[in-house]
Amino acid sequence: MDTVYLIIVLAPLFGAIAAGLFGRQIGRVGAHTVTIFGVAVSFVLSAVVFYAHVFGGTPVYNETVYTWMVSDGLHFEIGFLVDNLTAMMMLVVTFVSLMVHIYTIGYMADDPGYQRFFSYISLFTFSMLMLVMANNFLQLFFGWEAVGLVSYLLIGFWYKRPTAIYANMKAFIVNRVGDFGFLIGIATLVFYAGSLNYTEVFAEAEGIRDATITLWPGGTFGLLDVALIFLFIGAMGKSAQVPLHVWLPDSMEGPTPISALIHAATMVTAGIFMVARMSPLYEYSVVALSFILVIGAITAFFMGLIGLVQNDIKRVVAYSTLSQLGYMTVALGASAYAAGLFHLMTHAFFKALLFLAAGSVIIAMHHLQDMRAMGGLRRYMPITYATALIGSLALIGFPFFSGFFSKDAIIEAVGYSQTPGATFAYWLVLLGVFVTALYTFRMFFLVFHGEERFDQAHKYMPDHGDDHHDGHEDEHHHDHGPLQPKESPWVVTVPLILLAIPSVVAGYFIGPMLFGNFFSDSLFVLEAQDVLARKGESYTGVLAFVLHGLMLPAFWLAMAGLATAWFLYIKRPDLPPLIAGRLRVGVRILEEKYGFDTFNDRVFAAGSRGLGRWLWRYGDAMIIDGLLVNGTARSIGWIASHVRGIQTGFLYHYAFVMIIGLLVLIFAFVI
Amino acid sequence: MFADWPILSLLIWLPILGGFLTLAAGRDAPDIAWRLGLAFAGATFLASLFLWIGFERGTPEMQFQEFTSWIAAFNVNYHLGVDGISMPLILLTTLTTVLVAIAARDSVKDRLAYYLAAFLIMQGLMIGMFSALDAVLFYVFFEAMLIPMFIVIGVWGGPRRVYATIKFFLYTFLGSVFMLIALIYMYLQSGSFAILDFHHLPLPMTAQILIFLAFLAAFAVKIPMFPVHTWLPDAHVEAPTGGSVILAAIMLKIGGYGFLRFSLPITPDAAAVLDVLMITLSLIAVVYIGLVALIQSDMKKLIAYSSIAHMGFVTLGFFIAFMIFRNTGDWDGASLGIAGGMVQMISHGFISAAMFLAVGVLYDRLHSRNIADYGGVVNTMPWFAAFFVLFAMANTGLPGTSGFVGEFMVILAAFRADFWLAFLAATTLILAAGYTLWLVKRVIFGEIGNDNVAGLKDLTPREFLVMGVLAFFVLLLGIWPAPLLDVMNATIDHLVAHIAQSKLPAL
Amino acid sequence: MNFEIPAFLPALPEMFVLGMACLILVIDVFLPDNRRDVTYGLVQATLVVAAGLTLWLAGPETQITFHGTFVADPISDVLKLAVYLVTFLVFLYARPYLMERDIYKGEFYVLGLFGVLGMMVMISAHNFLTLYLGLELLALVSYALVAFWRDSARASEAAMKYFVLGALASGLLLYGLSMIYGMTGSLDIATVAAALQAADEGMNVPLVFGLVFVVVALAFKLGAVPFHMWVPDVYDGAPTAVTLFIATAPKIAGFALVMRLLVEGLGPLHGDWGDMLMVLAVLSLAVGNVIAIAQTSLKRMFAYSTIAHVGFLFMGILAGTETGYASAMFYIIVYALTAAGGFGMIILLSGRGFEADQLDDFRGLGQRSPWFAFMMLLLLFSMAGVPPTVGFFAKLAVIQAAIGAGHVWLGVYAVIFSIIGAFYYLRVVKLMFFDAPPTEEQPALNRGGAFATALSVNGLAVLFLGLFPGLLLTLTHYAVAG
Amino acid sequence: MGIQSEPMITLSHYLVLAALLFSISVAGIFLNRKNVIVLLMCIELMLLSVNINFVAFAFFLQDLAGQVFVFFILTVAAAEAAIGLAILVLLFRNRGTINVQDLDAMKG
Amino acid sequence: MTFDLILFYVFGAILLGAALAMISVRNPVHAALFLVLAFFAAAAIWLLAEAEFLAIVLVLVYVGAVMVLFLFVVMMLDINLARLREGFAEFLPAGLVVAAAMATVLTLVITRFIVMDAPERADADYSNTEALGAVLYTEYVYPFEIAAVILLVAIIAAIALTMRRRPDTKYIDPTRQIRVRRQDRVRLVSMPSSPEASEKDRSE
Repeated sequence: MDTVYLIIVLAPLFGAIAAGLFGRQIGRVGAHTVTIFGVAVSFVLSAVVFYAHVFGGTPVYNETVYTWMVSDGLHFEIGFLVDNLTAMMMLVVTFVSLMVHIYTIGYMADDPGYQRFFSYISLFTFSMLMLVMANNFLQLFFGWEAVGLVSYLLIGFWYKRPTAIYANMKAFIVNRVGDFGFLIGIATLVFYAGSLNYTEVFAEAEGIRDATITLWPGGTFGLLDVALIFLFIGAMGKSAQVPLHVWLPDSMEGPTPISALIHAATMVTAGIFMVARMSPLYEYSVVALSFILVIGAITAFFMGLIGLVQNDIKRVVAYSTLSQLGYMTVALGASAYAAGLFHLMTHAFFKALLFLAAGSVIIAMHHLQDMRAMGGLRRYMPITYATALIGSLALIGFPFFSGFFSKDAIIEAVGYSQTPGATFAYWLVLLGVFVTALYTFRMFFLVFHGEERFDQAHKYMPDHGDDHHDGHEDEHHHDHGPLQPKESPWVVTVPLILLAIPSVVAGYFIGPMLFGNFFSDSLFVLEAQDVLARKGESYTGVLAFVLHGLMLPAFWLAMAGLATAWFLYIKRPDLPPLIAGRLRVGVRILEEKYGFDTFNDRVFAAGSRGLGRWLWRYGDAMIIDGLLVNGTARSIGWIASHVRGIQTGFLYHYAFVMIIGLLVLIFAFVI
Repeated sequence: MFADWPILSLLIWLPILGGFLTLAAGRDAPDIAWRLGLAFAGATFLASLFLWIGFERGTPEMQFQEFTSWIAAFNVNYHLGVDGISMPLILLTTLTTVLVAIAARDSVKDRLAYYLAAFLIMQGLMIGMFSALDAVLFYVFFEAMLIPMFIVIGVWGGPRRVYATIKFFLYTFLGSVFMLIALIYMYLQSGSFAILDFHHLPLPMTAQILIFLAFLAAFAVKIPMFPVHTWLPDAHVEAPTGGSVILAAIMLKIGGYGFLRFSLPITPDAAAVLDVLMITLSLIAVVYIGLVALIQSDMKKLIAYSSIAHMGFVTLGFFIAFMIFRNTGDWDGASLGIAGGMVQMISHGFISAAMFLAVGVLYDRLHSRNIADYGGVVNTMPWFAAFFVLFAMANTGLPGTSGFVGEFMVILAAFRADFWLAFLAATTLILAAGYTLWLVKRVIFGEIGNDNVAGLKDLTPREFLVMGVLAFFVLLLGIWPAPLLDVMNATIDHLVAHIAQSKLPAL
Repeated sequence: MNFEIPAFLPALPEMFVLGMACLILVIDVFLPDNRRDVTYGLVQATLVVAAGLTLWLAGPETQITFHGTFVADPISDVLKLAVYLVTFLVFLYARPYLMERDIYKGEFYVLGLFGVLGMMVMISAHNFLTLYLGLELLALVSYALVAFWRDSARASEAAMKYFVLGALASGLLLYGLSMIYGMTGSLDIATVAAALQAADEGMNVPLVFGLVFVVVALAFKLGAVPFHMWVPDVYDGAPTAVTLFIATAPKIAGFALVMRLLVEGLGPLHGDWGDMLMVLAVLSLAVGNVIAIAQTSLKRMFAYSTIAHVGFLFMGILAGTETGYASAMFYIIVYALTAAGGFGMIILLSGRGFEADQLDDFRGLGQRSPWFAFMMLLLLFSMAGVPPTVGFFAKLAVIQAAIGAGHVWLGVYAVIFSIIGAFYYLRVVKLMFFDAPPTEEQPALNRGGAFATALSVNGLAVLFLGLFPGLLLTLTHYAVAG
Repeated sequence: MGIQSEPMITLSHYLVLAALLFSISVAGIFLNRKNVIVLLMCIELMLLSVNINFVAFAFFLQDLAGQVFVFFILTVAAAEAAIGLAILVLLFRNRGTINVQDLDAMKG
Repeated sequence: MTFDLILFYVFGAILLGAALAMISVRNPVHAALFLVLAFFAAAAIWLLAEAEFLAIVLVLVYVGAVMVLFLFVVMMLDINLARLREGFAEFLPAGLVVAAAMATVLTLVITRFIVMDAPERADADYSNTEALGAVLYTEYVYPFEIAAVILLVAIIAAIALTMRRRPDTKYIDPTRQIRVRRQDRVRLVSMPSSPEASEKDRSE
């Protein structure tokens, strides 16, 4: 079996290397063929593995591939842990990745960095698989950072755009802040467990639940609390939780396929996956869970609010992603790991779908992303329209769509949860449902319905409109003359359709995944905290679940949001500007994204640069170099140039000095 | 099977001989000089592979020993030998010199024969220093290699080369003379200059502290530690590419090597007393220097500061051992830290060499090291950009590259000593990413910055080869560091066992 | 009166040199101006033969003859050989310099030979009287040589200063010797030492009183602070060929003086003179190294560096141990050899009407002549004490001796100042290698094959002795122990 | 030898005389700023004082070595004077002055 | 107070007085004469210490030879005495203090620590000259030879430094006349016919 796992991991890597190093030799077709083949192999084998584990009853696989190194008795290894959780993640990752690969053929059709792009996304697939299949912290961290690297490369894919290379740097550094915490968390666990291996660390969990760590005199904390909060800080970076979320909206500078793949479906969920994977540890730390719960709730609600005022189609989806990641996090905090993972899966499908649909729109609009210049697109691109509608309904949790099941489960689980902060979280996620529906359909209506506003395109064309694609200088035609949107080619629409299917049906797995024993090998929940079990007590089937859901406030809030959107953007499109005028302060806060970016720029970025400059100027240049080093040299030189004055050239002075010397010696030694 | 050959002597004297031959044969013929120099560097490298092959893993003993009386009057001997600490550093030296020799063809236009000769001689001296088991022999090599470096920076350096090179020389000289005093003192105590005898010399606390400080003066300057680091940015900025490479890749390691060979085993009790000082200075190097690196506008200066910060990890790894013992009561994690420091040194050897070579590639083309003079290099030099980004990522300690391994080990070990140590050390994740990526952003990415950049040519095959080799090792070490650790583990475990014993004389 | 004929054999080298000096003096008178090479050749041959004789007579035993006024022992053999060697180089280097200034005369070499004789007398002295006479012989020769370039106003001024101060120092020496003579009743070194051993407490004060004068005179001869003031001016003012002479071999003789007078004669007073030397060493190290930084003339810089080197020399001697004396001896021989090379380099660069004694004259030497620049580099690093040149081992040896005697702080002090010293040596290296040659025409660096060979051998010897310092170190240990 | 019944010339008499002479000559060396010749004379005076020391010691020790030393010092002093005067003449030729204050071409 | 002692004081006073006068008078001729006086006084004191031979030598050698040489040089050099009278006082206090300190220290040490009994007076038939002569050529033959060398060196040095050929003397060196060659005297110059040719010529 391990050969299969190796192939799953290495096939995309092989594709990445082939397309990356030999892209020029194998050409465009060669590049996408080899990478798609690689990912396809991975996908098929992942499906086989999934089947084998979920239905075939294959036992959990936990083996070492090779020993990375041994030092001080500590084994650093590379190995795989494959159970149902891993299998599900593998399937999701490879499936979405495959879709994105195919989609990319169309989306990047005339980009000169074609081969490079395929190389990157294949490399990403490899990294993500390494992450999810890890059986130890080392490899987890490796995958963790590797996906960050690819994300960095892909956000900055159009490296000529200043905003892109700013965004990718920002993404990397913000993620590094998370990784900083992550690494400390790992170090803490390794310190107490003496191993990097998951199972060995988990085995220690019960034993160290009462261990404490003293951070400062009087500041004694539960060891697990500290370790797990630091671990979660890593997840906050990767999964874009407040306040480390700031990179995700900016990451939309990358090409849309990777927004779908990395910044919606897979990479950003790594944090969710990680916490779920660590559930045997998190269960013992109510403090950490509570922390997670609160952070997740804040993210879920407040990031959704920002989505209301965005005009860039991708940014709306991006903020929606933030919000949905918040939901998943909330689920984790409520010990409803399965719900979080379930939402992760459904979200992967429908959010990838939405992103790719948005990408399709963007293609049609000739890389214009501002919704104020769109409208009425449903007539021009029916497939995109239909799939986008499916995605939107799934997102707002419309009954029978996948999002309905996962989101409902989360809300209810939070409702049951006894974790401190659960009530606060419950209200936020509940209100979040309304917000979600509002911004989702605001976007949907602005893009696909209403009057066509293509003539305003030039107003919203970004300055670098021509630079989206290198070598597009000859395609200046879209600058003049009205746009004529048309449906995207099949390589774009087929993935949309293929993604639309699970967006609808994935919700029906709720039974086994949430209330069955699908995750029983992977997740660990203390009896007292098992909110899903309590929810599961009343679970009798999908239909009943839906019917039950219809009576819950979440459903009605979603409907209310939908209706509001319809009213504001279809019925009375003149209203929104008026409302915005009334609520200027609120809108301003939302447009400023609560000031996180400004704060980071002014305090952290400028602050550390200022501190660095100060230290350099006064520490290095003035005190050490100026005063100590050159100062010493200068003063010796000064002394020398003055002391040489005693050598007057006059004989009698010389004789005098000699006699003085003689007398001094006599005084010193004789008398 | 190789144990009986005088392979270390060969490694020392072959390049020195080669240096003089190159000088003699190639004065007016750069081609001949280059081929000859490269041949000798290559031959030395190949010879050094025998060390790797013939090295017996799993024993802390000195291997490939050679022993001849040298100065009978002072009981000084020509005593060579390597263990798991010095052997990898020798290999790093031989490899780096080959790369420098290759790269020299493109970047050195003036007096190539002298340049190569200087590097070959320097190589021999550095290998001698790493393999010397006699303190005077060590000191001789330690000092002697200043001379070629002094000349390399002074002759082929930038506009402020004189200031930089004299600063470099005097700084290093200043540090080392104190070490000399300490060595003499120990000779007078033990009657021998054998380093291994020093390891077993009982010393009272005051003497230990003074000796430790003397060694600190020598090695802190070399490695360099805050606050005696300011020579390094100047030296790097002014040095020619090869000089920077050797300086960063090997000369800095001498300080680290010295700590392991002298400070720790000879004065463990003093080290235990002064470890807070060492750790503080290391952390200052990580944080303070990281911040300072952020705002540099000169590429080489930025990389130089980054080197200092990375070396902070080395010293941190070496000196947390005692704190671990104090705080946890056992020595678990001590060898992890020391091994981490060692790996960091080797890894930094590759990465910094690569970074400086990369800057050299740019400098050869535009004759500027100013970040502002670049921008959008990727547009004209895609291969170069790829390598540059790879090395930059390695510099930030990305897993999968060698830069990660050492940092990871040191942070893990630091955690055993104290939470806040690990915390502060781990800030390098953020700071290193900050300054390195900002460099990448400003130099590599973006629109083509100016006409000069527009006219850049991508890597020549030679440059490609050099970069490729370094990239290979950076990745190899990142993906599979086990072979390196296998070589070092026994020696480091032995070292930890050694420093765990007090050397205070019994009352 | 029982007079016995003394054994002449141990003094054969002295007699030979004296005879040859007189012979050459006569021959030279009859030589036409353009045959001066004959004189030169004869003088060098004399040195070579004298070396041969010394070697032939050398043995581990101590021979005292001429009624206790002369001694031949290993230390004298080694020092004499060093003097021959260094003087040989000096004469060789001086030749082109003298020729270009039309002072290539027999007198120079004859006087030089007499100077060598004076040094030999000092080295082999076993009586205060012989010691004094040898010293004066050397001193008078030196005064005369400094003034030898009769057309140089600077030279005569330097000679005058040298003469007056030198005479003052001689007076001090004599005053001190008279005190010691009065207290011990003898001029014979061995007898004095024995008397000192037996001396009672009451004699201590006048003895130390005399000792101060003696030490001051020695300090003057070697150029230790504060009795160094003549050194820069004389080095600077004298023709380079003469500077070369007085800066090298006489230092070896000066060391012999210290050995005979302080160690062998006044050894029991070591506690006192050791401390005095320490004071002088401390001052010399500081003043010499610091003022050298401010110099623009290479000759003056070397002068100050000499002062600093004397500080190191004293460090070895004041240790008062056999190792200390051996290391001091090693130091002084190495220094003489290195200094000879250094001044030889100045001559190499000089030309007719061009002195090349300024630092700036060395600019760009690395480009004009890489080989000689390399030689100069070796010499300078040796002076600075950077391995692998022999200068390092010289410093190592004396510092070790000082530390061995318990003066750790002195070792630290010395190395700190040696760093300051390194700075000005490096500055010369910097000028040679990092600066472009001066634009104006420079004299060709062609001084003939012998000159080039000798200078190269000189430079390489500094390296070779650094790689194999054991040879010379063993020799000095053997000499001191014997 | 018993107690001296009447004052005689003691060793101290000679030595003190010599010491005073020595001091005078030293003072002469650094007080004289005009004429080099006087410097040479001061040196002669200094040697004279040393000679008095030796003679006195020789007398009181009843040892001829001191007198022999004096003999040689006189010889050397004569030779020294010759060379000193030769240098003086040379200096005068080159500089046209023997003023001590003018001898400062080299300093620093 | 013995007669010896009175003589000692008298000559000692003359000696010191002459020495002081020597260093303070401005005319070097006077200084030289005071020095002569000092030597005479010293010779007298030496006689008191039974160094008859040396006393005579002092007078003969110093007064007879060395001092005459001094006077000779003083007069030969024709020094501007007026200039030499300038400033003396500014350095005087410090100088005097040091000199006085030195005299005090020396005297203190001597009087306090050095005491020896007076020796027996020598017999009337004791010949100081004979006694010296007996050791000079036997025990001290080696120093004696060296002293001879020193005198030789002094001669050589004095001649080498001061003897010089008058620059206006015309003299002929026959050996050089004989060895002269044709090309030393005549240089054949080919006069070019055109400027280009001359250029070419020069470059050759």
